[in-house]
Amino acid sequence: MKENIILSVKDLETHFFTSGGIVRAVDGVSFNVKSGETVGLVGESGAGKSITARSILRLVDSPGQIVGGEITFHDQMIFGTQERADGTIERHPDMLDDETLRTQIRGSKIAMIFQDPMDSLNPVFKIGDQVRELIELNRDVTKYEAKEIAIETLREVGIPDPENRYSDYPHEFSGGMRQRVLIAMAFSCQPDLIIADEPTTALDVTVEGEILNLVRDLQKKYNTSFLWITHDMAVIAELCDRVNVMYLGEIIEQANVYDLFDDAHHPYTEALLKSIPRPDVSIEKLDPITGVMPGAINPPQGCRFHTRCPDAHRACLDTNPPLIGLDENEQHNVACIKYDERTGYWESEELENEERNQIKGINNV
Amino acid sequence: MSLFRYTFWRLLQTIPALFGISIITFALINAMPSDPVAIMLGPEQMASEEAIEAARERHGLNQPVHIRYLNWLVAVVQGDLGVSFYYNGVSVSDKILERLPATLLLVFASFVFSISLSIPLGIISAARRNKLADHIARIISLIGVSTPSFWIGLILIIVFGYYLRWLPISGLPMPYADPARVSGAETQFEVLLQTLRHLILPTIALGTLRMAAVTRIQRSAMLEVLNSGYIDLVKAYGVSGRTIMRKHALKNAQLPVITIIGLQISGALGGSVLIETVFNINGLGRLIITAIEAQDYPLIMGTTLFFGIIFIIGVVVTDIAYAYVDPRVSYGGES
Amino acid sequence: MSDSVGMKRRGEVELGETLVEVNGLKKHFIDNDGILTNISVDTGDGFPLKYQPKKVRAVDGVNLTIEKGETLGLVGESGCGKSTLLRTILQLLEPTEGNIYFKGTDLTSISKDELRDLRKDMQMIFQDPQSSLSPRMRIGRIVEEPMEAHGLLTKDERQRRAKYLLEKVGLDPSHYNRYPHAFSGGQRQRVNLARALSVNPDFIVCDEPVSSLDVSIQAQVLNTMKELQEEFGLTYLFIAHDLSVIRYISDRVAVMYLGKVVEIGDTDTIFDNPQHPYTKALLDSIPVPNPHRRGERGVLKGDVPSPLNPPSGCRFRTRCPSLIIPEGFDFREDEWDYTLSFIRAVKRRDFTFKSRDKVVERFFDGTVPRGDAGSVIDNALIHIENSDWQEASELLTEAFEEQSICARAEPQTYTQMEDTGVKHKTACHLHQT
Amino acid sequence: MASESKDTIDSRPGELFVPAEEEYSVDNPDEMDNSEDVGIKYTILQIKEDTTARIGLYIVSIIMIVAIYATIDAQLLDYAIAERFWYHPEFDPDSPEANLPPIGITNAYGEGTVAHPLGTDHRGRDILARLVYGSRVSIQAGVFATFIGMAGGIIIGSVAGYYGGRIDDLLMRGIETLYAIPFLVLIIAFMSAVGRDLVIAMVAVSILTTPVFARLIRSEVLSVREMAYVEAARASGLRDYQIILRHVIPNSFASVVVQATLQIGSIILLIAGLSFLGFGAQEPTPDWGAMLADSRGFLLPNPWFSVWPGLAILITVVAFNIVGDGLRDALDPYIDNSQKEDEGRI
Repeated sequence: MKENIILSVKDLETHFFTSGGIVRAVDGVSFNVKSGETVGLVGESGAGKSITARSILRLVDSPGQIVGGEITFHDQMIFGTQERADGTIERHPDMLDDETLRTQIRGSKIAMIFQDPMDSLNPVFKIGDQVRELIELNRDVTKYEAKEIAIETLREVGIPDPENRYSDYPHEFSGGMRQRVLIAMAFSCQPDLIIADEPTTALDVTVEGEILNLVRDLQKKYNTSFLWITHDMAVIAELCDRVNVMYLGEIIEQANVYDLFDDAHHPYTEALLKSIPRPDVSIEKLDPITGVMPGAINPPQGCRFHTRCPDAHRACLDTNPPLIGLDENEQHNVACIKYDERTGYWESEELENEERNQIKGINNV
Repeated sequence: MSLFRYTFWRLLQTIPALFGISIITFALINAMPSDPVAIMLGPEQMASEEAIEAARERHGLNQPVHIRYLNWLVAVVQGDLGVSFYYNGVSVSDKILERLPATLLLVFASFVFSISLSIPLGIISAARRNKLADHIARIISLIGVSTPSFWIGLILIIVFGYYLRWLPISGLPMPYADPARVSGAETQFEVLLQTLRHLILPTIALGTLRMAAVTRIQRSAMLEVLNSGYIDLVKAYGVSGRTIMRKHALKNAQLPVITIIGLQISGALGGSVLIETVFNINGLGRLIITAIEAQDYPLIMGTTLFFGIIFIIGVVVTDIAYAYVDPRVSYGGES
Repeated sequence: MSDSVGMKRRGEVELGETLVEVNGLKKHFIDNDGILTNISVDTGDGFPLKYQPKKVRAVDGVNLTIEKGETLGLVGESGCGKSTLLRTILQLLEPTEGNIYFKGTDLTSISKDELRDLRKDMQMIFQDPQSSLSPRMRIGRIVEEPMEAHGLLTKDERQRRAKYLLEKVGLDPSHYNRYPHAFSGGQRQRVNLARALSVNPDFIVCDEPVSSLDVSIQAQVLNTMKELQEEFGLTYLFIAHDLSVIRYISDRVAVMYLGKVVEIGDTDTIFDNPQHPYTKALLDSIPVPNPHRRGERGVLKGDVPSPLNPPSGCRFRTRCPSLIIPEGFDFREDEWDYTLSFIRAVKRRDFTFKSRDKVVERFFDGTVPRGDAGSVIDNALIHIENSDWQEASELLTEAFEEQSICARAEPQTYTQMEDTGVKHKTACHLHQT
Repeated sequence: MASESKDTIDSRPGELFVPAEEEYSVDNPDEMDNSEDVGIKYTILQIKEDTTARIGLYIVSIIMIVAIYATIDAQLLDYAIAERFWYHPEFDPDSPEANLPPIGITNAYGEGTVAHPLGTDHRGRDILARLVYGSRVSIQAGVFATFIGMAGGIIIGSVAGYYGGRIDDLLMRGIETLYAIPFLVLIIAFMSAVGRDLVIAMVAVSILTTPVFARLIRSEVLSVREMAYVEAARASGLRDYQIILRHVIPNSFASVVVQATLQIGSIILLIAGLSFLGFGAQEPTPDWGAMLADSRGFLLPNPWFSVWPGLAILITVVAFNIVGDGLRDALDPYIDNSQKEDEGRI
């Protein structure tokens, strides 16, 4: 894989200013995507996966706002800040203004596949016209050429009889077919990066199988890099090259897919892998992670997973561990003080169960 | 099913409704305590027994109720709405056709006024949510929904009629009326001008309530559409804000508006009764009031039926418009 | 101990005996989106307007038994009739045909009151934690509702039992007075469990109870359900579209396709050595959380046919990769497989026709089969050449697919006895020969 | 009898295990922690925060107090207070000494003086007093008709919505035909059949408000009926009427309350229209609509005469509409308010 990184995200922070308090949905997330690579972003609901994805295209509307960090795509800065003299932060001068972001990045360089096929297509417009409009907008082709490309791409994603189906309406398509249209929209704009926000979650398991195969073939064919967001470890195993595991707004482990499954280091990743039922092997007893993911308004003190972590020690309460590299070329990073002698983790004693809850007073049961 | 078949079925469906209207009105009329003949003949002629009997006979009032209803029904099917008691001798259909255009013009003008104002107002207030334009639009629509239409009429008369003397405040000459009988107009064109000048104040009075109601619905429909998935998608693909508003959001946001307009027609007809009284326009509204006061059975039946027909045509038109805009309805065929 | 409840009149079922028996169950819905759409102008003789309502055959002849104490998993793509079957068994929907024996009593032939009384022993848990608890009722009252409905225990006893059950399912009894919106998805599913347990039922029907939960919460609820099953001797009929959940929770699994049960048997046999082509294809197409087995997955192409007019004979024949070769054609080795994939590609217009040889090259490895099979394929190719795909597809389907035994006759259920003593039934012609 | 504390498989089926008294205490209802109560208290709390709704609430309560005072004085004390302090509404001005109330004098069409801050009408009666007493008619009609309409609507709507099928079609067809005839015309026809009087007008309006509520409740019940908790109730053996009472009505009540507040507003407008046409309150009962009708003759000499009653109607209806909107957001923020708009009947 060529070494050039096309998307880099550093310390991204997106918060929601709600009446109940500031929800720190994404709280310091850093990762990158290389050309032609599929990077996975996995975590349970409430971990902040989708918000991270939407922040990349600055699709976060109020009460949400990107408050910190830096997002660069090739050499263009999608989001960046700099400090004023008096310490307050302001927009970085070469951060793209809305108009340039809209015309140069959205759709033409970075495309997005959404989760809910039922709600992502405009019910009152023909399918073909919706695909053609995006092609016309993001590639300088004539209206006629755009229609040709639209029909070809619809065929390529496996929609039978695209010439006629071109003028059908979304309600005449099944869930699986609509998802194919969304995929056709993404690929037909020939972007460098496609962000897929749980595209197969709402689909039947057989249709999901077909869609995953389709995406893998098209990805190989066009060498488009992918940022794949999902909560399903099986999809990660199926498609991704490198994986970021998210928990409560932070990335707690980064690794290539084989290391993640065979040699997971962070207790949360291990527990997650142990708690999923598998179709290929009979499991006697699942070993679930106790408790519930806490709210993001006042996250637990120190390491955010300590309230549910089987190997939590007292030292875990002191620091919120950064991602540290387990090997030199930083292929496998983990945010857990177990792997960092300086933190005195091994000296401090086990954390009792009740103690964890009192500390944060979380009433999860 | 093609558009034609859908319209045919929709009209077919309205027959029971028309039937229902006539039964309800007929029942109400016959519950009236006072005797129409007494009003018709007036006190002096009441003396002779035969005069009463003859009048009853002539108008077939002595048969039992259901027979009278059937006769009326048979006559209506052949297009004869019977003869009015109060305007003795004049056939009901002529009377109605004489008064109908004024009401139709008024109701139509009030819809044009209300829609042409409310749709842009609703869209702007949705687009600039919680900004100044939104608050102003919401205040206007709140007041509009809460003001009695006839009171607006009175206020308009005071301001534009008496003080500023810009606009005429009573009567509504028809555009096809002959110039001689229309004050201040020689040529037919000037008659048309007079019609328009007379139309302004009543249209505003009748249209305000509808304009306010449609603005509120247009705004909430637009807000709902703006945070749906497909708007998110086109935004992510770099479609400009203006195109999103003008093309993607607008068409979907019209659906609830079309339904409400259909339902408001009967409200508008009801309102025209009040506005015609305030601006003393000789429309169907005032005709029905005089008919009811005079217990003029055939005239009441005729006018109520016409009200029903106007309403049903309105609802069918809005249904077709809805089916035209929303492909999912596709004229009742398999979707 | 209260004695307000009389002894149960029906014979008691011991562990392992049949608790529920379903035979010949059918449920058809009249597709009535308005009378007008079902009226069609009949140009034939007689009365011009014909009224033939379209019938959706959601459940079309299902036979199965559920033993006391076991968990029967029910799996299939959406639209295969799983939840209709479930609701018909519980008599929440009127069955069109067939009967259901619960503890020996035929539910379809007893009075409304008797059925209501039997509901004490049959409870249900739902998929959506959001809409399965009434938002304006405290969870204590929700758990007590079934007891109240059947007039069991006094008010105080009900409250104490409700609290006991809340703790049993892993909730804090002091939350008795809270409203559902104060709980997370997982906690709400536990309230659902407590409600089902309140009348100490024998049989609980679960409609995808964990599908909308997060992975870690899902595991917690599944474990709780397993513990409660052992403790209270419960029998579950468990529906899910996630096959890994089915594998974990079920003792036996039934696979449904378009209103019929195509295969039923012991969980490990079904998963490790499925007999029916649909089950094989289903299991083969699911992603597996193991990167090393990446890419091994097969694909089950095509959409589920509409239940309005299901295919004749075996319903899976339109998508079945191992359709039986129709008589009268002699195909050499994999010529039939080539023809089958060609038929399906034509039906789906899956390729652009550039030239005859290119198509032959791609589908038939260069040479069209000999004999009349070959001639049928040639005509089809001619139709496709002048882009008359519809004609080509009909020709191929009539010539090949419709002749196969799979299309002409309904498959019988073929029973094997497994070493575990569990009957393994498959409804497929492959097993008849 | 199950020996240990568990319902073991062998415990006789049908026996429900109840834990001993000390293990689980029974909370007495009063000290329940209803901090997150979803009932009335919670909604009032919500409205308090929404400033516009709070203003609406204050105006509505002021008008309600005025209306109650007017009702007591007019119907119970037969204007005793009015006579001592204000004037007698039935008083005929032609009598020479138009004994104007001690608080001041003015001419027949007088401008506002302390005595008559808002001036007098063509019969020398004080406009402010008639506005106060006129509120009785509007509020009584609005509230009375809304509650009857709501009651009728709940019955018809929930039966049609819950059972569906033929009953549903029948009821809805009937309501559709009622909608075809303009509301006002129907009432006028009804009034002329039965007689022109305020009470009859109120009865007519409330009968004809029933379809508005029936349609709303039917659509609410249809959506609640699809909810899983209704199916759960059926599965746990509740009878239909129990389900309707316990689950269907409480959960569909939120938007009914909102519609009721908005409906009071539109009924006040309707009654004003009726009186304006002479079908509502008859002379000399003070009524806003009737006052507007009288004012028509004097638009030039005394325009203010027609301004005040109109303003009174406007403020009252605006207040009710604001409270209605506030209730809508407070009761169920998820109510999709695009269909809950009333149809602006007049």
